[in-house]
Amino acid sequence: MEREQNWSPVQGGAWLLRRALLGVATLLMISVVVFLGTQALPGDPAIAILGRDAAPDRVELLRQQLGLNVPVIQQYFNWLSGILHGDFGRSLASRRAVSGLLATRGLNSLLLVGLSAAICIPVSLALGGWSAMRRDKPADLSVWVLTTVLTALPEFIVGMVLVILFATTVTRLLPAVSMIPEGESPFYYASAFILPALTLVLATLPYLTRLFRGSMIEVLQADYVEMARLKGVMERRVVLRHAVPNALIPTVQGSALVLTYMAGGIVVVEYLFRFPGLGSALTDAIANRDLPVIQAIAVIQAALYVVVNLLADYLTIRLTPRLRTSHG
Amino acid sequence: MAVGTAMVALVIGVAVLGPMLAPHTPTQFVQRPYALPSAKALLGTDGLGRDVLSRVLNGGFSVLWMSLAATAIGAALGTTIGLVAGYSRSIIDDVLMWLTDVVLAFPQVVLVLLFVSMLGPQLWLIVLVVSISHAPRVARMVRGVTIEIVNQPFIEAAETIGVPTRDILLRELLPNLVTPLMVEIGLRMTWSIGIVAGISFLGFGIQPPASDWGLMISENRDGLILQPFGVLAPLAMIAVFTIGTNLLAEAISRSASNIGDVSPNT
Amino acid sequence: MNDFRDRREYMRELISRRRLLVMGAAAGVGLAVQPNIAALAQTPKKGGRLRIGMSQGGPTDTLDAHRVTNQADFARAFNLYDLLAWPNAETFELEMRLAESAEPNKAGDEWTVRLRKGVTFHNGKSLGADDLMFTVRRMMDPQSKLSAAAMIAYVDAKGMTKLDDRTVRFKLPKPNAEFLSGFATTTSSIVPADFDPANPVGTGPFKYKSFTPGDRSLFVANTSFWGGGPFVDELEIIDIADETARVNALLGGQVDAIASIPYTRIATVEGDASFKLLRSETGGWRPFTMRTDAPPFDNPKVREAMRLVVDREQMVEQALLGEGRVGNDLYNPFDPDFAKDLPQRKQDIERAKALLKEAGHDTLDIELVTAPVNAGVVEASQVLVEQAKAAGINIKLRKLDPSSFFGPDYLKYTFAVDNWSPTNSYLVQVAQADGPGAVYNETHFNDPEFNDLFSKAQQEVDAAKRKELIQKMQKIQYERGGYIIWGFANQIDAYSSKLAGFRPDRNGLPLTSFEFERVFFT
Amino acid sequence: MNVVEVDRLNVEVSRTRARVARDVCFEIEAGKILALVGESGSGKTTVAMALLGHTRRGATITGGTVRLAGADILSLDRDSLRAMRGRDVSYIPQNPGIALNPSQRVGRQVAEVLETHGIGLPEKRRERVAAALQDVALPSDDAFLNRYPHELSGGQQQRLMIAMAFIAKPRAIVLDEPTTGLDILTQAHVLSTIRDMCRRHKVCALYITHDLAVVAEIADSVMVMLKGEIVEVGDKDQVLHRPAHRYTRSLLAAAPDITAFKASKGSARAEPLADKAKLAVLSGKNLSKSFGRLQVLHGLNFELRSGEVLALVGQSGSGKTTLGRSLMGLSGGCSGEIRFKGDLLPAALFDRSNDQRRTLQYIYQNPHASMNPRRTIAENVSSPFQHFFGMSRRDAHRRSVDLLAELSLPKSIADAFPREISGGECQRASIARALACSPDVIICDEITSALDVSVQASIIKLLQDLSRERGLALLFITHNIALVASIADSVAVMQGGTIVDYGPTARVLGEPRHPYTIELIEKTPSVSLSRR
Repeated sequence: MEREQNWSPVQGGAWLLRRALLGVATLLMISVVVFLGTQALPGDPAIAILGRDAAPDRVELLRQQLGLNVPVIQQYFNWLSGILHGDFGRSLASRRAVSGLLATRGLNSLLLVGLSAAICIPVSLALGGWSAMRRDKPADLSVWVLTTVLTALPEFIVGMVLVILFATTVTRLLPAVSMIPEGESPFYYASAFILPALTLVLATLPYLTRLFRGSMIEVLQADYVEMARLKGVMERRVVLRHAVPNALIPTVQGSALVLTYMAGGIVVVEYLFRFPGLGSALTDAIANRDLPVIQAIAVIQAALYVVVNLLADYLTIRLTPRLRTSHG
Repeated sequence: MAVGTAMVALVIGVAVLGPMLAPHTPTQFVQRPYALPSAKALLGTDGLGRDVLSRVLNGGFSVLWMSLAATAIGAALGTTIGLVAGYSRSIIDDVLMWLTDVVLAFPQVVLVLLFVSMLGPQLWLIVLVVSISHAPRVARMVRGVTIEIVNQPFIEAAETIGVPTRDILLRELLPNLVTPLMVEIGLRMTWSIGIVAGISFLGFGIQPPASDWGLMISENRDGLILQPFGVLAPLAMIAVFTIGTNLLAEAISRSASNIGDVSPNT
Repeated sequence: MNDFRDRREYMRELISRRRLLVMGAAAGVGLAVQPNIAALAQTPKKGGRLRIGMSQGGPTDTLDAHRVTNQADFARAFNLYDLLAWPNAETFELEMRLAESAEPNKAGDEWTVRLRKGVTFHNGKSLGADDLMFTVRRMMDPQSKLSAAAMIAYVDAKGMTKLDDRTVRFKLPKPNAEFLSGFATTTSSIVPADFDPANPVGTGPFKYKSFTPGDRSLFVANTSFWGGGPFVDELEIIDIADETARVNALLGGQVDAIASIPYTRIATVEGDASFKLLRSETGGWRPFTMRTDAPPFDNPKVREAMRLVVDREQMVEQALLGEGRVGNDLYNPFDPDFAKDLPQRKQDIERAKALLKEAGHDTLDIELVTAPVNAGVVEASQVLVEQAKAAGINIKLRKLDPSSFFGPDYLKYTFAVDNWSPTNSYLVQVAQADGPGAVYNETHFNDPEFNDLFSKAQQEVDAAKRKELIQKMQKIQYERGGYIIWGFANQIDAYSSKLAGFRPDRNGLPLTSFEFERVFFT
Repeated sequence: MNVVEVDRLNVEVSRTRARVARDVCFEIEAGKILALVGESGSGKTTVAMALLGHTRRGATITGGTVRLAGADILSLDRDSLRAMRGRDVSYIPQNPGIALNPSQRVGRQVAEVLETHGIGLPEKRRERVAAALQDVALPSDDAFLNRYPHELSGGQQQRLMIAMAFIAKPRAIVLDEPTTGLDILTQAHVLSTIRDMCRRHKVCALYITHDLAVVAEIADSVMVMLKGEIVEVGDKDQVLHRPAHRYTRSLLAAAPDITAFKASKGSARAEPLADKAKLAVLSGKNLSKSFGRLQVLHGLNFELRSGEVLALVGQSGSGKTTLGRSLMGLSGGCSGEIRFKGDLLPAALFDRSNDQRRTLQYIYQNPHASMNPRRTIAENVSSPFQHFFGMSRRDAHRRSVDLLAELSLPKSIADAFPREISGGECQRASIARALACSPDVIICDEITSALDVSVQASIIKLLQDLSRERGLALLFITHNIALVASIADSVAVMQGGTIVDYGPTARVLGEPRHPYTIELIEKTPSVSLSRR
């Protein structure tokens, strides 16, 4: 995992608004990049749908239906306005509406990432905090060893090992393949989430654990923590009331990073478990050269990045009185 | 520090000298596929009956040069962007950071996958895309540290005597970035290895019959239970290298904080 | 990402299909065999949901009987619908299913098909001549450009006459000895006259309940199935294109049977009493293709040198993990007319070197285009690279993913791989692969003597004489053809030991050609 | 009666076993304030912390006893020690800005002391907090209690710490340089609050400081510490006016004193200003500057002649540093006329020629930060030689080594990195770097405020010599009016972006006219004044 981004505290509310506008600008830029990038690909979508030997008149008709006969800029705006109305076009492979195709998969992925984050963040905080408070002691060292080893293992290895341990060779407690029928509530298939989520958690845990450990160590050395101790405050309270709230602040940005990392991590993890989500949809779409699906997923992931970061900024401001109430 | 250096040196040694030490060529068929370790093949054979040991000894160079190249290019690019953005204190900073945001919005794996699927599994392309995906991350770190340093009076002192901008960037700022940059490069390096190996794993990287650690893991994963060394041996090399670079990066940042240098908050 | 497809099916979407083949007149083959459920070793038990982990499959999945393209599609179509005939799993000879009989006239240009009596569709309607005629028209509709049309291109949709409720007479533009072979394909299921793919009604052993492309389908038992069975109550076919995931799903008990287990996992499953392997020897072949009209392979000596470079035993051993049989550069080993007497070609590096020298090459640098179009193909390519080194031939691999491989450059590669499912007739195979006008003539083989023999064989009614001609053709292929057919791969599937009813199958399709009506829980 | 009794206290750094406190003994009576004086690194904070039974990470108490109201603190178990802290002995830190939890409201932080020790009924605590705040003259309304630390000024933060320290009515208080970093006026206020609170609540206090003038202001008795040892203890008057130890005497000699100008009154130092005929090296006319809508400089005028030292005195926020930076052309410069030897200087730095840049040099408050940490001292000093005089790297290096030697820096310093040398040495090196430019004017921005008293004195001496020997004009920016007396020829007092008082030092300090100047002088603590 990577390090915390540098956080430059600027005035709270106005700054947040500026970030939100920037986020929109970023999204627009991303949509341009995605659109032009996929435009640059060789091949004609109409021919891709109808096949190489399709009658020219039918190709022409489809080109008209797909809006391919207007200038590229016009196409871009049509596409963009489609997205804004929730219409991502039609899949070249399955000829279904992309939005419908990705709706349940998006929900599955969202649940997967949400579940992973819901496990990863508290566990990281507990491990990191525990480790920080026992700095340089055996407990700290063992956490260090664990996180270092986990960092060194690519997530596909972690996933493979989990499958062997829990789904096939050693025990058969959990499903090795995440089979969630489309249209059925993923909540009935909770077991299908466990191994993919665990893989994502193990992939991101080291980063967040270390981040929070570092943050806690820094805070535990802060003057106000020493001051609290010198006031006679109980150690438990020193940690929970004085250290943790301040140590959490960089962790918010770190968690955002973890979330956006998971958004990429699902590509490998979903592939590994055949989990019906956006990640496996992306690998499928790439194999099928299914442009509208690729475009849609790229835009959705970018949007997620923007939203998560915005949320993190908002939370950071909420958690940092200096940013929240700066008026002097 | 010593342990980290030793681990990294070991893996680089294997990658560079390995081909000379290998008992077989990496593509020679030694035994039946997935034979367990024996005198003929010390680590057993892979899914095609080739000697795992020889393939491991031969398979490091590609991972290493690709990761190194990607990291180096990414770090150079990112450092340039970060320095200019951090030092400019103007709209250039905003624009550059915004552009990095656009790149950051694509998860690294997705970015590489998109490009490779469009343009085919060219090694230079993978190196380039990985480095491009590193650049904004390095740039943000460099920018942050640069802003911290720029606010220190010694930069202003140089400005007041009229040192040209280029010299301020290269001679005043850059030396102070060395430590955090080393740490960052260490981290980026482990990322590069992960991505390069991952891309090979997904089948877009080094192509068979070449030996490559990532590819080996992918090729032999079906035989993991039959003949675990086909996966474990290359995995161990990657893991040792990753842990080694991590340890080195950590040692560097620790020594930096000991001497009161500007140190990134790892 | 090993989403390889049956190459022919894939090609149907990509390449213009003209007529497939027109056969000379021939007598009707013995076609009287019927599927025999009673031959089962065990008394079947009823009930349960059969869950199948299918290979291939993806967002392009369809239930349209005539648009199916991948194995998951085939599995669904074979169980919703039925065919006029299909090759017997063991004998590999055509066996009647919905057809009761198919008789040609003397000239072989008029065929009378009589449908089985008492077969009903899922909606209760009985199968009749109108349905057959509708099916043929639908398959051949020029508007929908179906791949199925090519397989029965020898049929004239306007030349059908309804003789009675169960009988249709086909007037063919040209004589054809193997009328039914075009109907014994994955894309020629018989549908009712009012067929609507959105509500897929057929005569198959299972009835439609639900379906999500790229994910799964759920069918229920058709209690009025004509052929005996099915025994299970429900059939769930789940797409798990990734082979590792598929095996894991079986091992983890998430599915009861899977199609195509990778060779590398065979040992894992074999060692476990909870699972069984279904090992079918097939005529499926995964050749290297050399373009006979482009250097360096335009010189037959170079082609022969290449064939001599291959150590076939080693290739079967290393690339297929021994799961196959050595090939002799000829296809259709199960054909009664197969040239068994030709000596088995063996590796002979010295001779290969000498041939290369004669052809003016001291060394040879060539590129082999490979793709994971089926299990063992990329592996075999790697083995070839290694084996060729000994003869001073330096092969560089260019690995593509299957969809790129079957892209616009397909059939243009100088040196490449391919994947062929077996056909049950040598001449049909020639017409597709290296005969005159063959659509997939990847080797660009165009030998006047061979072509001449081919047209003679097509017209030859006498089986013995035809055999002679065919063996001559095979000798030509053996001596100067463009294929390196180094082996035939086994089709290996795996299933839970709780299941019974599967049997080895020569058709090259997984899971006994998806014959799930025979399968039951023990 | 002694509330605090410390006997043969020894503290070591755990890793190196170096002693940071050696056999320290002292006692404090109820209601009395004992000042502990020493320079940085003398171990005074370590001793103070021991009163709370606390050591910083990496240090251990290896011997001695600390008694507080009879209880042996060092032998207490963790819980009793914790129960005692904040209730019987409390602590006021040097920098309240970082000692207050940034994410907790200030009211809660004060109330926490009561909650922790279970003092008073929960519903009465709010009242008690309010009373405590009133005690230190802070507002006690809800709005104030609900503020976060960053919303308070430095003085308010420190008074809040005082309120927090006194709220549990402790027997003893430890104050660690509580007024460092505060303005003189704020310092005066805080000092009087502390003095008043100690007397009123009969609390004994250990007051740690490096500033003898503050000692004179607040303490009853004084204890001087050097390298971990107490070198002198005694009654305030005795120690300040009849010091027994050499070190105490040197400290006293080095301490700047606002009354010192009287000694130099009528000397040559006051003369140049009268010499109107002499052309000003640097002059400013109607200088104004705004940051956005906020105007920080309001039409300032001044003149600086060669060899003159002009002191710019003011509290933080008075605009003195802004003026200095504007003269350098930094942050875009300012409006109005800046003339150098009669020629107009462009306002912004990048519009100035190399020669114009050379003649004006700036020295920063924090010597370490103004040196590139990645280059040796000689490299840092040599860059002007290379840049302005086109010297080769080798020549520049030789000249820097010479220059450093001229400023009486040891030879070894040339090849050392900034972090390896002391603040005083580093500040000398920055002076050397400025001198390397052969400037006519040097602007010194609070250049001694980060240094110990004795080092400060030596730097001041050096500047005086340079000014006299080289005819350098100095603009000496400081918040410490006491320092002005010993160095400046003339003084400009700044308040709110304007110069409110400007004239020869003797006149401004001796006969202050502006009420602000008068207040400033009155509130500045002084060792010699305490004699009266």
